Amino acid sequence: MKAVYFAWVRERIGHGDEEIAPPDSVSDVAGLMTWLIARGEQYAHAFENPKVIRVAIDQTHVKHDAKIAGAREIAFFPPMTGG
Amino acid sequence: MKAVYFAWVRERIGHGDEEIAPPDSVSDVAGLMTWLIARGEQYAHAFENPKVIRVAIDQTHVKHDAKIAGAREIAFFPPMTGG
Amino acid sequence: MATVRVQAEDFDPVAEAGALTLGRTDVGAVVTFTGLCRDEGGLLDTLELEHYPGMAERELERIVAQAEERWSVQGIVVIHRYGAIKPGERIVMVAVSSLHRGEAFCAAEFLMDYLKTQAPFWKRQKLADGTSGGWVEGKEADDEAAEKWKRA
Amino acid sequence: MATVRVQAEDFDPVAEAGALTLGRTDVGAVVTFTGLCRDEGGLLDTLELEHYPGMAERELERIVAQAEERWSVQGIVVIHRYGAIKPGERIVMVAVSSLHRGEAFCAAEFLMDYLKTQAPFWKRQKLADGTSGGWVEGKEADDEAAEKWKRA
Repeated sequence: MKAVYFAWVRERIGHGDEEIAPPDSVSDVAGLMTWLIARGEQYAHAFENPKVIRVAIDQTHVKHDAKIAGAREIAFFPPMTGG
Repeated sequence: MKAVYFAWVRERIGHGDEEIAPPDSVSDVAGLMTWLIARGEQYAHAFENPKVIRVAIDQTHVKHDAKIAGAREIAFFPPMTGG
Repeated sequence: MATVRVQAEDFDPVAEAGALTLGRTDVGAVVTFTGLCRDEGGLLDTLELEHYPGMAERELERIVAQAEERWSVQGIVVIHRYGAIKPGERIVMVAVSSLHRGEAFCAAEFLMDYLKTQAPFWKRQKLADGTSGGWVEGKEADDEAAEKWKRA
Repeated sequence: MATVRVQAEDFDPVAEAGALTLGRTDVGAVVTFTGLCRDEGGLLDTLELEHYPGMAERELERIVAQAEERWSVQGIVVIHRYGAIKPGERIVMVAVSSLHRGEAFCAAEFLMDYLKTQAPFWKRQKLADGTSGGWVEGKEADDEAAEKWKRA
Protein backbone atom coordinates (compact mmCIF):
# COMPACT_ATOMS: atom_id res chain seq x y z
CA MET A 1 0.00 0.00 0.00
CA LYS A 2 0.97 3.60 -0.45
CA ALA A 3 1.61 5.84 2.56
CA VAL A 4 1.33 9.59 2.08
CA TYR A 5 2.35 12.34 4.49
CA PHE A 6 1.41 16.00 4.72
CA ALA A 7 2.56 19.19 6.44
CA TRP A 8 4.91 18.63 9.37
CA VAL A 9 4.40 14.88 9.27
CA ARG A 10 5.82 14.97 5.74
CA GLU A 11 8.63 17.31 6.77
CA ARG A 12 9.68 15.18 9.73
CA ILE A 13 9.64 11.94 7.73
CA GLY A 14 11.52 13.60 4.91
CA HIS A 15 9.36 12.56 1.95
CA GLY A 16 5.74 12.83 0.87
CA ASP A 17 4.91 9.27 -0.10
CA GLU A 18 6.28 5.77 -0.21
CA GLU A 19 5.25 2.18 -0.75
CA ILE A 20 5.00 0.25 2.51
CA ALA A 21 4.41 -3.46 3.15
CA PRO A 22 3.53 -3.99 6.81
CA PRO A 23 3.23 -7.62 8.00
CA ASP A 24 -0.22 -9.14 8.45
CA SER A 25 0.12 -8.75 12.21
CA VAL A 26 -0.32 -4.98 11.69
CA SER A 27 -4.09 -4.76 11.42
CA ASP A 28 -5.19 -1.24 12.28
CA VAL A 29 -4.07 2.38 11.94
CA ALA A 30 -2.64 2.56 15.47
CA GLY A 31 -0.62 -0.61 14.83
CA LEU A 32 0.63 0.81 11.53
CA MET A 33 1.88 3.95 13.29
CA THR A 34 3.74 1.81 15.83
CA TRP A 35 5.23 -0.21 12.97
CA LEU A 36 6.30 2.99 11.16
CA ILE A 37 7.89 4.41 14.32
CA ALA A 38 10.18 1.34 14.39
CA ARG A 39 11.46 2.26 10.92
CA GLY A 40 13.64 5.08 12.21
CA GLU A 41 14.14 8.30 14.05
CA GLN A 42 12.37 10.52 11.53
CA TYR A 43 9.22 8.37 11.89
CA ALA A 44 9.53 8.38 15.67
CA HIS A 45 9.67 12.17 15.51
CA ALA A 46 6.66 12.44 13.17
CA PHE A 47 4.56 10.10 15.32
CA GLU A 48 5.90 11.11 18.75
CA ASN A 49 2.41 12.22 19.78
CA PRO A 50 0.24 9.73 17.88
CA LYS A 51 -3.05 11.03 19.21
CA VAL A 52 -2.75 14.33 17.33
CA ILE A 53 -2.16 12.54 14.02
CA ARG A 54 -5.13 12.43 11.64
CA VAL A 55 -5.45 9.53 9.24
CA ALA A 56 -7.31 8.95 6.01
CA ILE A 57 -7.71 5.62 4.23
CA ASP A 58 -8.32 5.98 0.50
CA GLN A 59 -9.05 9.67 1.02
CA THR A 60 -11.65 9.23 3.74
CA HIS A 61 -11.05 10.26 7.37
CA VAL A 62 -10.75 7.29 9.73
CA LYS A 63 -10.08 6.76 13.44
CA HIS A 64 -7.00 5.06 14.80
CA ASP A 65 -8.85 1.80 15.36
CA ALA A 66 -9.78 1.51 11.68
CA LYS A 67 -8.64 -1.71 9.98
CA ILE A 68 -6.11 -1.28 7.20
CA ALA A 69 -6.81 -4.45 5.26
CA GLY A 70 -7.54 -3.64 1.61
CA ALA A 71 -6.36 -0.04 1.85
CA ARG A 72 -4.63 1.30 -1.25
CA GLU A 73 -3.56 4.67 0.21
CA ILE A 74 -3.09 5.65 3.84
CA ALA A 75 -2.48 9.32 4.64
CA PHE A 76 -1.03 10.75 7.85
CA PHE A 77 -1.26 14.45 8.65
CA PRO A 78 -1.67 17.01 11.45
CA PRO A 79 -5.03 18.60 12.34
CA MET A 80 -6.21 20.60 9.35
CA THR A 81 -5.90 24.36 9.21
CA GLY A 82 -7.58 25.37 5.98
CA GLY A 83 -10.31 27.92 5.51
CA MET B 1 -48.07 67.77 16.43
CA LYS B 2 -47.78 65.94 13.16
CA ALA B 3 -49.27 62.47 12.75
CA VAL B 4 -47.87 60.26 9.97
CA TYR B 5 -49.24 56.98 8.69
CA PHE B 6 -47.69 54.19 6.65
CA ALA B 7 -48.73 51.13 4.65
CA TRP B 8 -52.29 49.93 5.31
CA VAL B 9 -52.72 52.36 8.21
CA ARG B 10 -52.15 55.17 5.67
CA GLU B 11 -54.46 53.55 3.12
CA ARG B 12 -57.28 53.06 5.57
CA ILE B 13 -57.04 56.61 6.93
CA GLY B 14 -56.82 57.98 3.42
CA HIS B 15 -53.80 60.26 3.78
CA GLY B 16 -50.18 60.02 4.83
CA ASP B 17 -49.88 62.84 7.33
CA GLU B 18 -51.81 65.58 9.09
CA GLU B 19 -51.53 68.08 11.91
CA ILE B 20 -53.41 66.97 15.00
CA ALA B 21 -54.13 68.79 18.27
CA PRO B 22 -55.34 66.34 20.88
CA PRO B 23 -56.54 67.80 24.20
CA ASP B 24 -54.24 67.67 27.24
CA SER B 25 -56.31 64.79 28.64
CA VAL B 26 -54.76 62.59 25.93
CA SER B 27 -51.44 61.76 27.51
CA ASP B 28 -50.10 58.58 25.96
CA VAL B 29 -49.98 56.70 22.67
CA ALA B 30 -52.89 54.40 23.59
CA GLY B 31 -55.00 57.42 24.51
CA LEU B 32 -54.09 59.12 21.25
CA MET B 33 -55.24 56.10 19.25
CA THR B 34 -58.57 56.11 21.11
CA TRP B 35 -58.90 59.84 20.38
CA LEU B 36 -58.11 59.28 16.70
CA ILE B 37 -60.67 56.44 16.44
CA ALA B 38 -63.36 58.94 17.52
CA ARG B 39 -62.52 61.11 14.51
CA GLY B 40 -64.26 58.86 12.04
CA GLU B 41 -64.81 55.51 10.43
CA GLN B 42 -61.58 55.47 8.48
CA TYR B 43 -59.60 55.89 11.74
CA ALA B 44 -61.74 53.24 13.44
CA HIS B 45 -60.86 50.89 10.60
CA ALA B 46 -57.13 51.70 10.75
CA PHE B 47 -56.98 51.20 14.53
CA GLU B 48 -59.57 48.38 14.83
CA ASN B 49 -56.88 46.12 16.28
CA PRO B 50 -54.73 48.62 18.22
CA LYS B 51 -52.31 46.05 19.59
CA VAL B 52 -50.86 45.28 16.13
CA ILE B 53 -50.15 48.98 15.49
CA ARG B 54 -46.50 50.04 15.86
CA VAL B 55 -45.76 53.60 16.92
CA ALA B 56 -42.74 55.87 16.65
CA ILE B 57 -42.35 59.24 18.35
CA ASP B 58 -39.90 61.54 16.57
CA GLN B 59 -38.67 58.56 14.54
CA THR B 60 -37.94 56.29 17.51
CA HIS B 61 -39.97 53.16 18.25
CA VAL B 62 -42.12 53.49 21.39
CA LYS B 63 -44.62 51.35 23.27
CA HIS B 64 -48.29 52.20 23.60
CA ASP B 65 -47.82 53.51 27.14
CA ALA B 66 -45.29 56.14 25.99
CA LYS B 67 -46.18 59.73 26.89
CA ILE B 68 -46.82 62.00 23.93
CA ALA B 69 -46.06 65.36 25.59
CA GLY B 70 -43.45 67.26 23.57
CA ALA B 71 -43.68 64.98 20.54
CA ARG B 72 -43.27 66.70 17.20
CA GLU B 73 -44.05 63.69 14.98
CA ILE B 74 -45.99 60.57 15.85
CA ALA B 75 -46.03 57.74 13.33
CA PHE B 76 -48.47 54.83 13.16
CA PHE B 77 -47.79 51.78 11.04
CA PRO B 78 -48.21 47.99 10.79
CA PRO B 79 -45.47 45.53 11.76
CA MET B 80 -42.52 46.06 9.46
CA THR B 81 -41.81 43.74 6.55
CA GLY B 82 -38.56 45.01 5.07
CA GLY B 83 -35.45 43.02 4.38
CA MET C 1 -16.41 52.17 9.38
CA ALA C 2 -20.07 51.84 8.54
CA THR C 3 -22.10 52.67 5.45
CA VAL C 4 -25.89 52.89 5.66
CA ARG C 5 -27.95 53.80 2.63
CA VAL C 6 -31.65 53.82 1.79
CA GLN C 7 -32.21 54.29 -1.91
CA ALA C 8 -34.54 53.57 -4.82
CA GLU C 9 -31.73 52.56 -7.18
CA ASP C 10 -30.18 49.14 -7.44
CA PHE C 11 -26.76 48.63 -5.87
CA ASP C 12 -23.67 46.59 -6.69
CA PRO C 13 -23.02 44.16 -3.82
CA VAL C 14 -19.56 43.43 -5.17
CA ALA C 15 -18.38 47.01 -5.19
CA GLU C 16 -20.06 47.70 -1.85
CA ALA C 17 -18.52 44.69 -0.10
CA GLY C 18 -15.26 45.28 -1.94
CA ALA C 19 -14.92 48.63 -0.20
CA LEU C 20 -14.52 46.72 3.09
CA THR C 21 -11.26 45.12 1.96
CA LEU C 22 -9.93 47.61 -0.61
CA GLY C 23 -6.27 48.33 0.05
CA ARG C 24 -6.37 46.48 3.39
CA THR C 25 -4.37 43.47 4.54
CA ASP C 26 -5.84 43.16 8.04
CA VAL C 27 -9.26 41.72 7.16
CA GLY C 28 -9.74 38.00 7.74
CA ALA C 29 -13.40 37.46 6.93
CA VAL C 30 -16.17 39.07 4.92
CA VAL C 31 -19.76 37.85 5.15
CA THR C 32 -22.37 39.26 2.81
CA PHE C 33 -26.11 38.79 2.67
CA THR C 34 -28.17 39.77 -0.34
CA GLY C 35 -31.97 39.64 -0.20
CA LEU C 36 -33.70 39.28 -3.54
CA CYS C 37 -37.24 39.63 -4.81
CA ARG C 38 -38.74 36.20 -5.52
CA ASP C 39 -41.37 35.79 -8.23
CA GLU C 40 -43.43 33.48 -5.99
CA GLY C 41 -43.76 30.87 -8.71
CA GLY C 42 -44.61 33.48 -11.35
CA LEU C 43 -47.44 35.06 -9.34
CA LEU C 44 -45.57 38.27 -8.53
CA ASP C 45 -45.22 41.18 -10.94
CA THR C 46 -43.72 43.83 -8.65
CA LEU C 47 -42.87 44.31 -5.02
CA GLU C 48 -43.67 47.83 -3.85
CA LEU C 49 -41.57 48.87 -0.90
CA GLU C 50 -42.84 51.76 1.19
CA HIS C 51 -40.53 53.27 3.79
CA TYR C 52 -40.50 55.98 6.44
CA PRO C 53 -37.97 58.48 5.08
CA GLY C 54 -35.60 59.67 7.76
CA MET C 55 -36.54 57.04 10.31
CA ALA C 56 -35.49 54.22 7.96
CA GLU C 57 -31.92 55.57 7.85
CA ARG C 58 -31.88 56.34 11.57
CA GLU C 59 -33.17 52.91 12.52
CA LEU C 60 -30.63 51.14 10.29
CA GLU C 61 -27.88 53.26 11.87
CA ARG C 62 -29.10 52.29 15.33
CA ILE C 63 -29.06 48.61 14.38
CA VAL C 64 -25.54 48.97 12.97
CA ALA C 65 -24.41 50.69 16.19
CA GLN C 66 -25.82 47.79 18.21
CA ALA C 67 -23.93 45.28 16.07
CA GLU C 68 -20.70 47.27 16.42
CA GLU C 69 -21.13 47.37 20.18
CA ARG C 70 -21.80 43.66 20.38
CA TRP C 71 -19.17 42.21 18.06
CA SER C 72 -15.65 43.19 17.15
CA VAL C 73 -16.13 44.02 13.48
CA GLN C 74 -13.99 46.05 11.11
CA GLY C 75 -16.64 47.38 8.76
CA ILE C 76 -20.37 47.19 8.02
CA VAL C 77 -22.40 48.04 4.94
CA VAL C 78 -26.20 48.09 4.97
CA ILE C 79 -28.17 49.12 1.90
CA HIS C 80 -31.96 48.89 1.60
CA ARG C 81 -34.00 49.83 -1.44
CA TYR C 82 -37.51 51.23 -1.60
CA GLY C 83 -39.97 51.71 -4.44
CA ALA C 84 -40.87 49.25 -7.19
CA ILE C 85 -38.75 46.11 -7.31
CA LYS C 86 -39.08 43.34 -9.90
CA PRO C 87 -38.53 39.58 -9.37
CA GLY C 88 -34.84 38.73 -9.46
CA GLU C 89 -33.81 42.22 -8.34
CA ARG C 90 -31.93 42.93 -5.13
CA ILE C 91 -33.84 44.43 -2.17
CA VAL C 92 -31.28 44.60 0.61
CA MET C 93 -27.68 43.79 1.39
CA VAL C 94 -25.54 43.66 4.47
CA ALA C 95 -21.80 43.06 4.48
CA VAL C 96 -19.58 42.69 7.54
CA SER C 97 -15.80 42.40 7.72
CA SER C 98 -13.85 41.21 10.75
CA LEU C 99 -10.64 39.50 11.80
CA HIS C 100 -12.32 36.13 12.34
CA ARG C 101 -15.34 34.51 10.74
CA GLY C 102 -17.51 34.06 13.83
CA GLU C 103 -18.02 37.77 14.40
CA ALA C 104 -18.81 38.50 10.76
CA PHE C 105 -21.40 35.70 10.56
CA CYS C 106 -23.07 36.68 13.83
CA ALA C 107 -23.17 40.39 13.08
CA ALA C 108 -24.54 39.87 9.56
CA GLU C 109 -27.30 37.59 10.78
CA PHE C 110 -28.11 39.94 13.66
CA LEU C 111 -28.30 42.90 11.28
CA MET C 112 -30.76 41.07 9.03
CA ASP C 113 -32.89 39.78 11.91
CA TYR C 114 -33.14 43.22 13.48
CA LEU C 115 -33.59 45.04 10.21
CA LYS C 116 -36.55 42.78 9.35
CA THR C 117 -38.44 43.65 12.51
CA GLN C 118 -37.16 47.14 13.36
CA ALA C 119 -36.52 49.08 10.18
CA PRO C 120 -39.63 50.92 8.89
CA PHE C 121 -40.18 49.28 5.50
CA TRP C 122 -43.39 47.67 4.26
CA LYS C 123 -43.86 45.42 1.26
CA ARG C 124 -46.92 45.33 -0.96
CA GLN C 125 -47.33 42.82 -3.77
CA LYS C 126 -48.58 43.62 -7.24
CA LEU C 127 -49.51 40.37 -8.87
CA ALA C 128 -48.88 39.21 -12.43
CA ASP C 129 -52.63 39.05 -13.08
CA GLY C 130 -52.85 42.81 -12.48
CA THR C 131 -54.45 42.62 -9.04
CA SER C 132 -52.94 43.73 -5.76
CA GLY C 133 -51.67 40.91 -3.63
CA GLY C 134 -52.01 43.19 -0.62
CA TRP C 135 -49.52 44.06 2.08
CA VAL C 136 -47.07 41.38 3.12
CA GLU C 137 -47.76 40.36 6.71
CA GLY C 138 -45.05 40.38 9.35
CA LYS C 139 -43.89 36.84 10.10
CA GLU C 140 -43.76 35.44 13.60
CA ALA C 141 -40.58 33.63 12.53
CA ASP C 142 -38.96 37.02 12.01
CA ASP C 143 -39.92 38.19 15.49
CA GLU C 144 -38.52 34.98 16.94
CA ALA C 145 -35.31 35.41 14.96
CA ALA C 146 -34.87 38.89 16.43
CA GLU C 147 -35.81 37.72 19.94
CA LYS C 148 -33.11 35.06 20.03
CA TRP C 149 -30.40 37.76 20.11
CA LYS C 150 -31.81 39.02 23.42
CA ARG C 151 -31.44 35.63 25.03
CA ALA C 152 -28.01 35.01 23.50
CA MET D 1 -26.50 22.85 -7.97
CA ALA D 2 -23.13 22.80 -6.33
CA THR D 3 -19.71 23.97 -7.44
CA VAL D 4 -16.59 22.77 -5.63
CA ARG D 5 -13.16 23.84 -6.76
CA VAL D 6 -9.65 23.54 -5.36
CA GLN D 7 -7.23 25.73 -7.25
CA ALA D 8 -4.00 27.73 -7.02
CA GLU D 9 -5.43 30.73 -8.88
CA ASP D 10 -7.39 33.54 -7.31
CA PHE D 11 -11.15 33.58 -7.87
CA ASP D 12 -13.80 36.24 -8.37
CA PRO D 13 -16.33 35.97 -5.54
CA VAL D 14 -18.75 38.21 -7.41
CA ALA D 15 -18.86 36.14 -10.55
CA GLU D 16 -18.97 32.91 -8.53
CA ALA D 17 -21.82 34.03 -6.29
CA GLY D 18 -23.50 35.73 -9.24
CA ALA D 19 -23.86 32.36 -10.94
CA LEU D 20 -26.27 31.37 -8.14
CA THR D 21 -28.81 34.00 -9.18
CA LEU D 22 -28.06 34.49 -12.89
CA GLY D 23 -31.29 34.41 -14.88
CA ARG D 24 -33.28 33.21 -11.86
CA THR D 25 -36.24 34.86 -10.14
CA ASP D 26 -36.83 32.23 -7.45
CA VAL D 27 -33.87 33.00 -5.16
CA GLY D 28 -34.62 34.93 -1.98
CA ALA D 29 -31.30 35.01 -0.19
CA VAL D 30 -27.60 34.72 -0.94
CA VAL D 31 -25.00 34.51 1.81
CA THR D 32 -21.33 34.63 0.93
CA PHE D 33 -18.25 34.16 3.05
CA THR D 34 -14.80 35.16 1.89
CA GLY D 35 -11.74 34.25 3.93
CA LEU D 36 -8.72 36.46 3.40
CA CYS D 37 -5.05 36.27 4.27
CA ARG D 38 -4.26 38.68 7.13
CA ASP D 39 -0.83 40.26 7.37
CA GLU D 40 -0.73 39.71 11.15
CA GLY D 41 0.30 43.27 11.82
CA GLY D 42 2.93 43.24 9.08
CA LEU D 43 4.65 40.07 10.36
CA LEU D 44 3.46 37.83 7.55
CA ASP D 45 5.03 37.71 4.11
CA THR D 46 3.27 34.68 2.59
CA LEU D 47 0.87 31.98 3.63
CA GLU D 48 1.77 28.63 2.10
CA LEU D 49 -1.20 26.35 1.76
CA GLU D 50 -0.50 22.64 1.36
CA HIS D 51 -3.35 20.35 0.42
CA TYR D 52 -4.07 16.70 -0.23
CA PRO D 53 -4.93 16.62 -3.94
CA GLY D 54 -7.97 14.51 -4.63
CA MET D 55 -9.05 14.17 -1.03
CA ALA D 56 -9.42 17.98 -0.70
CA GLU D 57 -12.03 18.03 -3.48
CA ARG D 58 -13.74 14.87 -2.23
CA GLU D 59 -13.94 16.13 1.34
CA LEU D 60 -15.37 19.50 0.24
CA GLU D 61 -17.94 17.64 -1.84
CA ARG D 62 -18.86 15.51 1.16
CA ILE D 63 -19.30 18.64 3.31
CA VAL D 64 -21.46 20.25 0.61
CA ALA D 65 -23.60 17.09 0.41
CA GLN D 66 -24.09 17.22 4.17
CA ALA D 67 -25.21 20.86 3.98
CA GLU D 68 -27.61 20.05 1.14
CA GLU D 69 -29.07 17.21 3.15
CA ARG D 70 -29.50 19.35 6.22
CA TRP D 71 -30.90 22.59 4.80
CA SER D 72 -33.15 23.42 1.91
CA VAL D 73 -30.73 25.37 -0.26
CA GLN D 74 -30.85 26.22 -3.95
CA GLY D 75 -27.15 26.41 -4.74
CA ILE D 76 -23.73 26.16 -3.13
CA VAL D 77 -20.30 27.32 -4.25
CA VAL D 78 -17.12 26.36 -2.39
CA ILE D 79 -13.71 27.40 -3.67
CA HIS D 80 -10.45 26.86 -1.77
CA ARG D 81 -7.02 27.93 -2.94
CA TYR D 82 -3.68 26.25 -2.30
CA GLY D 83 -0.11 27.39 -2.82
CA ALA D 84 1.43 30.75 -1.96
CA ILE D 85 -1.01 33.41 -0.82
CA LYS D 86 -0.10 37.00 0.03
CA PRO D 87 -1.71 39.24 2.70
CA GLY D 88 -4.94 40.76 1.41
CA GLU D 89 -5.55 37.90 -1.02
CA ARG D 90 -8.53 35.59 -0.88
CA ILE D 91 -8.07 32.05 0.47
CA VAL D 92 -11.54 30.56 0.45
CA MET D 93 -15.13 31.38 -0.36
CA VAL D 94 -18.48 29.80 0.19
CA ALA D 95 -21.74 31.08 -1.22
CA VAL D 96 -25.20 29.67 -0.55
CA SER D 97 -28.52 30.61 -2.13
CA SER D 98 -31.94 29.71 -0.74
CA LEU D 99 -35.55 30.83 -0.60
CA HIS D 100 -35.19 32.29 2.90
CA ARG D 101 -32.27 33.78 4.75
CA GLY D 102 -32.10 31.37 7.70
CA GLU D 103 -31.08 28.38 5.59
CA ALA D 104 -28.44 30.32 3.66
CA PHE D 105 -26.84 31.70 6.84
CA CYS D 106 -26.82 28.32 8.60
CA ALA D 107 -25.52 26.38 5.61
CA ALA D 108 -22.74 28.92 4.92
CA GLU D 109 -21.56 28.89 8.53
CA PHE D 110 -21.77 25.09 8.67
CA LEU D 111 -19.73 24.79 5.48
CA MET D 112 -16.99 27.03 6.89
CA ASP D 113 -16.95 25.32 10.29
CA TYR D 114 -16.71 21.86 8.73
CA LEU D 115 -14.28 22.90 6.04
CA LYS D 116 -11.91 24.29 8.69
CA THR D 117 -11.70 21.01 10.57
CA GLN D 118 -12.38 18.40 7.88
CA ALA D 119 -10.87 19.55 4.60
CA PRO D 120 -7.22 18.49 4.18
CA PHE D 121 -5.44 21.85 3.94
CA TRP D 122 -2.52 23.04 6.07
CA LYS D 123 -1.17 26.54 6.43
CA ARG D 124 2.48 27.45 6.92
CA GLN D 125 3.63 31.01 7.51
CA LYS D 126 6.58 32.63 5.83
CA LEU D 127 7.40 35.74 7.83
CA ALA D 128 8.35 39.18 6.58
CA ASP D 129 11.79 38.86 8.22
CA GLY D 130 12.56 35.90 5.94
CA THR D 131 12.15 33.18 8.57
CA SER D 132 9.52 30.47 8.66
CA GLY D 133 6.72 31.10 11.09
CA GLY D 134 6.05 27.39 11.13
CA TRP D 135 2.84 25.48 10.61
CA VAL D 136 -0.35 27.10 11.82
CA GLU D 137 -1.80 25.06 14.66
CA GLY D 138 -5.38 23.84 14.64
CA LYS D 139 -7.53 25.91 16.96
CA GLU D 140 -9.73 24.38 19.61
CA ALA D 141 -12.27 27.11 18.81
CA ASP D 142 -12.57 25.61 15.32
CA ASP D 143 -13.21 22.14 16.68
CA GLU D 144 -15.85 23.55 18.99
CA ALA D 145 -17.48 25.45 16.12
CA ALA D 146 -17.74 22.21 14.15
CA GLU D 147 -18.97 20.25 17.19
CA LYS D 148 -21.91 22.59 17.78
CA TRP D 149 -23.57 21.38 14.55
CA LYS D 150 -23.71 17.85 15.98
CA ARG D 151 -25.64 19.03 18.99
CA ALA D 152 -27.94 21.33 17.00
